[in-house]
Amino acid sequence: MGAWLFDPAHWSGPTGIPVRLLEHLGYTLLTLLIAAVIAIPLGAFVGHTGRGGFAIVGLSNALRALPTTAVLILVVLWAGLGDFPVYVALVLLAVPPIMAGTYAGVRAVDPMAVDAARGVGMRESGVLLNVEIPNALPLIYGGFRGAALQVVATATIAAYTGAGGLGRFVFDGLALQEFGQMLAGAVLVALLAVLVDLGFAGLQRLTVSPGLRPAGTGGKR
Amino acid sequence: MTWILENWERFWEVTAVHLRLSIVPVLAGFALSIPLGWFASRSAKARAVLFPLANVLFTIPSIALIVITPILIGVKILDEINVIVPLVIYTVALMVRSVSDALAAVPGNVIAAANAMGYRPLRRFLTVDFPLALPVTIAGLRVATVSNISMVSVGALVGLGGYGQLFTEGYQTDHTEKVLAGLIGTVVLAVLADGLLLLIGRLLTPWARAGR
Amino acid sequence: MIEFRAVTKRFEDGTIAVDELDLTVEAGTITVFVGPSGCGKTTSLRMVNRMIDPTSGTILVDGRDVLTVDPPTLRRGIGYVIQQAGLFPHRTVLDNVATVPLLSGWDKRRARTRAAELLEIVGLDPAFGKRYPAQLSGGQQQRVGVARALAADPPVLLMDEPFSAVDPVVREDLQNELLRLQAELDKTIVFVTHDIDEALKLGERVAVFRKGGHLAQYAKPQELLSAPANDFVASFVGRDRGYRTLTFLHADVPVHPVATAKLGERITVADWTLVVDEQNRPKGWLSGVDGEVEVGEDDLVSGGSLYDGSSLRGALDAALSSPSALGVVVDDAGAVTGVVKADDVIQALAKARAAGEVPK
Amino acid sequence: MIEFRAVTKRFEDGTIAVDELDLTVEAGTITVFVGPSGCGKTTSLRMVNRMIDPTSGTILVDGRDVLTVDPPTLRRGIGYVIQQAGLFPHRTVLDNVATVPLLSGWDKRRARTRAAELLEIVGLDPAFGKRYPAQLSGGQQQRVGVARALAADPPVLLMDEPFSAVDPVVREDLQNELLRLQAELDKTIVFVTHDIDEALKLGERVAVFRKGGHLAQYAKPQELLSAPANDFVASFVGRDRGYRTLTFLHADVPVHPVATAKLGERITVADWTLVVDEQNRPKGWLSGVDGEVEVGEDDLVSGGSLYDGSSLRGALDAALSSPSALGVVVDDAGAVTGVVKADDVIQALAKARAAGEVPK
Amino acid sequence: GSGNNEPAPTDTIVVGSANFPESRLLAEIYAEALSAKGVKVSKKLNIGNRELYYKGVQDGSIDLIPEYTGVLLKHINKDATEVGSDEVYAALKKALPQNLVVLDKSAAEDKDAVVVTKQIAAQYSLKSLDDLVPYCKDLAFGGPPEFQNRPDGLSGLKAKYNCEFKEFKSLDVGGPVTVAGLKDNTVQAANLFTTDYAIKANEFVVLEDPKNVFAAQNVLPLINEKKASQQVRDTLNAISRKIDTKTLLDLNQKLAGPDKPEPEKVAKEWLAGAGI
Ligand SMILES: Nc1ncnc2c1ncn2[C@@H]1O[C@H](COP(=O)(O)OP(=O)(O)OP(=O)(O)O)[C@@H](O)[C@H]1O
Ligand SMILES: Nc1ncnc2c1ncn2[C@@H]1O[C@H](COP(=O)(O)OP(=O)(O)OP(=O)(O)O)[C@@H](O)[C@H]1O
Ligand SMILES: [Mg+2]
Ligand SMILES: [Mg+2]
Repeated sequence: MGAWLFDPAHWSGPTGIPVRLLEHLGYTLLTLLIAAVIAIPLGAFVGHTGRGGFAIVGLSNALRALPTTAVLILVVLWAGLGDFPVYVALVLLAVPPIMAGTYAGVRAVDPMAVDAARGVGMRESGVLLNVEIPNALPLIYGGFRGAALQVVATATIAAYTGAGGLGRFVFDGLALQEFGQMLAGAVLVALLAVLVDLGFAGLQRLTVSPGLRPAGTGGKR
Repeated sequence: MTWILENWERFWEVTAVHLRLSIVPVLAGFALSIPLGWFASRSAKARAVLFPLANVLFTIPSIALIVITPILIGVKILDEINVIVPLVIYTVALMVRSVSDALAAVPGNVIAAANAMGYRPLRRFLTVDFPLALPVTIAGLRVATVSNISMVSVGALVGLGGYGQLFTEGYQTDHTEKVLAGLIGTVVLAVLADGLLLLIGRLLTPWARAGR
Repeated sequence: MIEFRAVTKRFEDGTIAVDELDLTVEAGTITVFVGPSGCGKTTSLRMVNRMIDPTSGTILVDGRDVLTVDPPTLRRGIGYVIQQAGLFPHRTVLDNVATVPLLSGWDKRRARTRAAELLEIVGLDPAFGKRYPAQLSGGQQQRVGVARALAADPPVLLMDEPFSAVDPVVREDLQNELLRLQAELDKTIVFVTHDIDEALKLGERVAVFRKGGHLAQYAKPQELLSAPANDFVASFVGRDRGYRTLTFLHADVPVHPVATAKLGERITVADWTLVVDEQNRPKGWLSGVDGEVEVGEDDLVSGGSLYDGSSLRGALDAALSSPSALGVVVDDAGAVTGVVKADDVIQALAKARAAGEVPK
Repeated sequence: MIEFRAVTKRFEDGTIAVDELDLTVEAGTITVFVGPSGCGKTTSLRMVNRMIDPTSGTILVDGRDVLTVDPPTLRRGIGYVIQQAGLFPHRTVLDNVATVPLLSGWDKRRARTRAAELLEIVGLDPAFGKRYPAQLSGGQQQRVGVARALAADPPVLLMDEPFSAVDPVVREDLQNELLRLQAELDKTIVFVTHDIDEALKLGERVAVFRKGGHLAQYAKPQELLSAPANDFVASFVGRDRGYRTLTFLHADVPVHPVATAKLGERITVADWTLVVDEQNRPKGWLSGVDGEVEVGEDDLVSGGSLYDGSSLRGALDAALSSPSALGVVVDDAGAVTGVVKADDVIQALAKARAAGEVPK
Repeated sequence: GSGNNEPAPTDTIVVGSANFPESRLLAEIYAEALSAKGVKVSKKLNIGNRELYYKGVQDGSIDLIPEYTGVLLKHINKDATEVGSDEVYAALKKALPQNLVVLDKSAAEDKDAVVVTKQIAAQYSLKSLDDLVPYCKDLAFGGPPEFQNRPDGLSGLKAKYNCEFKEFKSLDVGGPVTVAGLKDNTVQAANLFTTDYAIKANEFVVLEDPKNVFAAQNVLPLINEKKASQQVRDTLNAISRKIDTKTLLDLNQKLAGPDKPEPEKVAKEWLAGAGI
């Protein structure tokens, strides 16, 4: 594996590691963006109104059951090759954890703070946007980072439809009996997952109010 | 749907395999994650090691894991173990955190009360901490089970995937109905398992719904 | 002014939380709602800013039916303080306080300046502005909660058990602070508590609720004590209501001279002598002894509570707690000015009664 | 009997929670630990059942050094009740109470029978046994907590702010219940609170702690009130300590006869007349009028608190709260037996002082 | 049919197949015929690709699997250069490890081929790979990942025809992804198998291979030597005698038919029809 991974030939060109890494990252980020746009409003709305929580948990569990490869194949059969089937499959994968995290986060916001928000004259949208979501951010990030891990790991299937990404190394390695390449692919995926997670951890630090950090890190008490 | 009805026996057969391949790893993974989760709930150092490790394990592509497992543990390439081991790993990776969080959330005053009454550690864990951690643990188990049911399909790669078989076959013959049948089977199985766990959870935790 | 006119609230599950409430809260006063748990205090309060809408009846704030105002707008004009402050954990103290001005469209700088002023007004160092709520003690959080409610300078303030989560010492501080603020800012305040002592201390008028949302009595504190409307109120205001009545009486009690001595002096004492320090502050009593003695620390009997001229209650307690039965009277500097006797207090009470100063 | 001998607890972070504590809790009494937040009350308590081990010093329970006993075994012999009861949410009330007997190896049936008995002892309907803790009110949960602690019939009971989460009315009930239980079962109880009133009411002896784990005073309640060891104790026991001292004095006060009249009677009153019902129970006062009148409900001035012969405090309050300045004395049936005057109470206090009944 | 985990009893033959319909069908035919002869048979079908199932044959997880002479030879010996049907067969027999044998080869061939759509064929007037040579550099090619490095893949095309494509897209092994790729013009030429019914269904054009880049691919059974009793040999050889390329095409067409019959059923019908 080491030999394959550190062979300079594999680090250049349109099929080299940097390109594959970027492709993989691209799939991941766009998927997460789309999933967030779908899942956060849905989870937040249900969390805010308190209605349909049971359905949201059930739905997200049912969605988790969808085998990503099968979805991918099905969409390929219907819509042909290209990135579209990959995104459909990955977005379906990413939605449940983000939605569940958002829902749980909004539900877990201190009811006193929500009550106070209404009490000072915020409208429902204001309550949601200015109080509930900012306070739910740690849990939203929790769901989001979980989703990111899964998407990074699963974006390998893009290779299945001839697309790029690190999955290429895994699939090609398998097909060519080059375990070195396959393992290198797997390691790169894990590495990318760690990096992406670190990235989101940094983003979380930047965007979550210091007031919400667990006691001890938020400053003197 | 008609495919399922017309090929009931075949469908039933793959369902059975799918069930076996998902139940075994869930049970084994759950059993493993209890001591690990307990450990993580007690020690920040353990958490600092276990959680990132779980994350990394979780990202290893299942195909890679299925192919490597026989090399690592020395079994035949077509053995079910090669599907089960990766799924156990994924289950543990998912569940360690749930169990740890669940145990950490047991109210401190209840634990103090138990200690004060003279519980010894093991008994306390079995009769106080663990039962109280059940609601959160089961929520995690539901996710892990459902994910497992979904992931079993990758076993099709070595001819073992339960519904995964239907996917490959349906796919190869451009037979959408077969793929759909597998998909429906997976989702129905997952929803049933999810519901069953929900039910078991409710039966095991009657107190959770007591009161207001 | 806040008027409840035949206000009833029946929840969906059939609970009648408030039943035909008629009550007028005078402008510029603190009115306290007390009563046992579940008697409808919170519900009544929350109907004022439409956090809950009444099933029937009308609530007027400064003559305007609240149901005619859109709730967010209404609420921005009414300060609301709740238990444990309900601060926004994700915002700094300053931004918490600036919430309402910002909602009302003030620009950021002006809102923050105002917020900083308010922190001072509620007795918090403006340096706290940069902290997050979790970095404050319970009592400090409460102050921030009050500051936030005051931010838009609303004429009306609703406070729902705002001090119940802090310990007794801090609680007393906060109560005093509130009284000071009210004197300064002249708000109309409705204050909910289930602590009768707090009610008696803060309320210009106190509404005692009983289970089922009925108003048992609405009166001045001294009237509640001296003339409870019924057994429920009598038992709710508790034992000691005679003694507590004295809190509201400020009649003059004759101050008698007292023999004093300094530590180390040699004196002959026949009766109780009050030993004082160089600043004439009381140190303790020396009881009658035979012959001449030197006044030493060890001979002192520690004194009772001191009377600073406030209410008859303090005077009586000073007398009752003193080993000599003479209550020590001190001035603002803590120097002895004389002593009071229990008998005199009792006579002052009788006189006040005769003069109609004690409500019947 | 529980003995603290030079017990010090220093936590890992350097905090000294308890400092050289020497204190003996007599067997069969209630001893109360009071003090401000963080003064080491809980730490002291928890060292008794080894939830915390002391840094130095010795704790003896009935003469045996607790450090020589294996903690679980020790704990099964010591009841422990904490704030908000700490009940097991996943077990029924009955099984909560049966916990310690089961741990000690009793068979299930016997443990449950015992648990059902205990529910009755703490004043709970055994029908509650099947419920879960969440289905009980706060006060009921506290009772279950006490029952659970009593289950193994331990000679020693540790209670850490057990009643602080319930409302004042229920709290008083629970306090009375505890006094009744103690009288019946004769346990050695250590009770922690930061409410001085609770301490004075429950404690045979009260230990006042101050910050840093120092024992400021350890004395009987009346002694704390009348002779606080220092300013800290004096300010901690608070205002009203003269008045409160009266709680502990049961000296005789002369009962004077009083003119009474029944409703509907025609009488001529010159002075205050007490109006009573058929059973001779007080209805209210009629003040001096000119000429003959018929006694009607409307003319009555409602009376003050009643004196049932308990302590001087009740007598004084009855007199102070009465519109006639005469405190109505009633017997067990509630019938009027006469009146008391404030002056008499004050004289009784002076007499008690002279006789040394008031600690100095 | 699908695997179960108990080790098969020694007298049972475990029939495997790769995960494409033709292989499965052939496996069903083998299994059906053997069990009709009273041989105990269990099936472990749809095992991924050769890389996986060949390991299975080696480690005894499966005993019998339908194979193709050319690819199997290349799998065992990467450097094999034989292309003719008989030479390949002979080389294969020699190359096999001790414990494995191949029985008689059938006349049926399912070869790799380069396929283009009718439109492309018309546009560039393509009939054979020779015609393609001038346009290679403008076209994208789709095939399984392993096609890139195989001598009977891109490297062969380059060596023998000097054809280098503009781009190679990794698709599946002659499956629907490749078909879809051709149809939506993601790739202009692709690697399919000659008996694939999709070729007929989509009117793709199979380009001739005059320079024999693609080796002969005769269908034949690969079997564990220990399980190859005379009875088994006779039965399987009888089948091989009856199968030719036309048979494969027909059977594949049937499998892809509108009612999508199970291979098991098709196998039974064929066996009945063939009188075995
Ligand atoms: N949303 C609701 N639905 C049904 N009943 C309610 C609701 N809110 C309050 N109640 C009931 O209305 C009654 C009055 O409640 P409220 O909160 O006004 O009491 P409170 O006097 O503030 O009590 P506390 O001192 O405990 O705060 C109670 O019986 C309560 O259970
Ligand atoms: N585990 C610990 N580690 C470090 N310091 C501690 C620990 N437990 C308690 N302390 C400190 O020891 C001191 C005494 O704590 P303790 O809990 O005994 O106080 P308390 O009198 O019970 O207060 P409260 O009335 O708030 O319950 C406090 O300063 C507290 O912060
Ligand atoms: Mg309330
Ligand atoms: Mg404590």
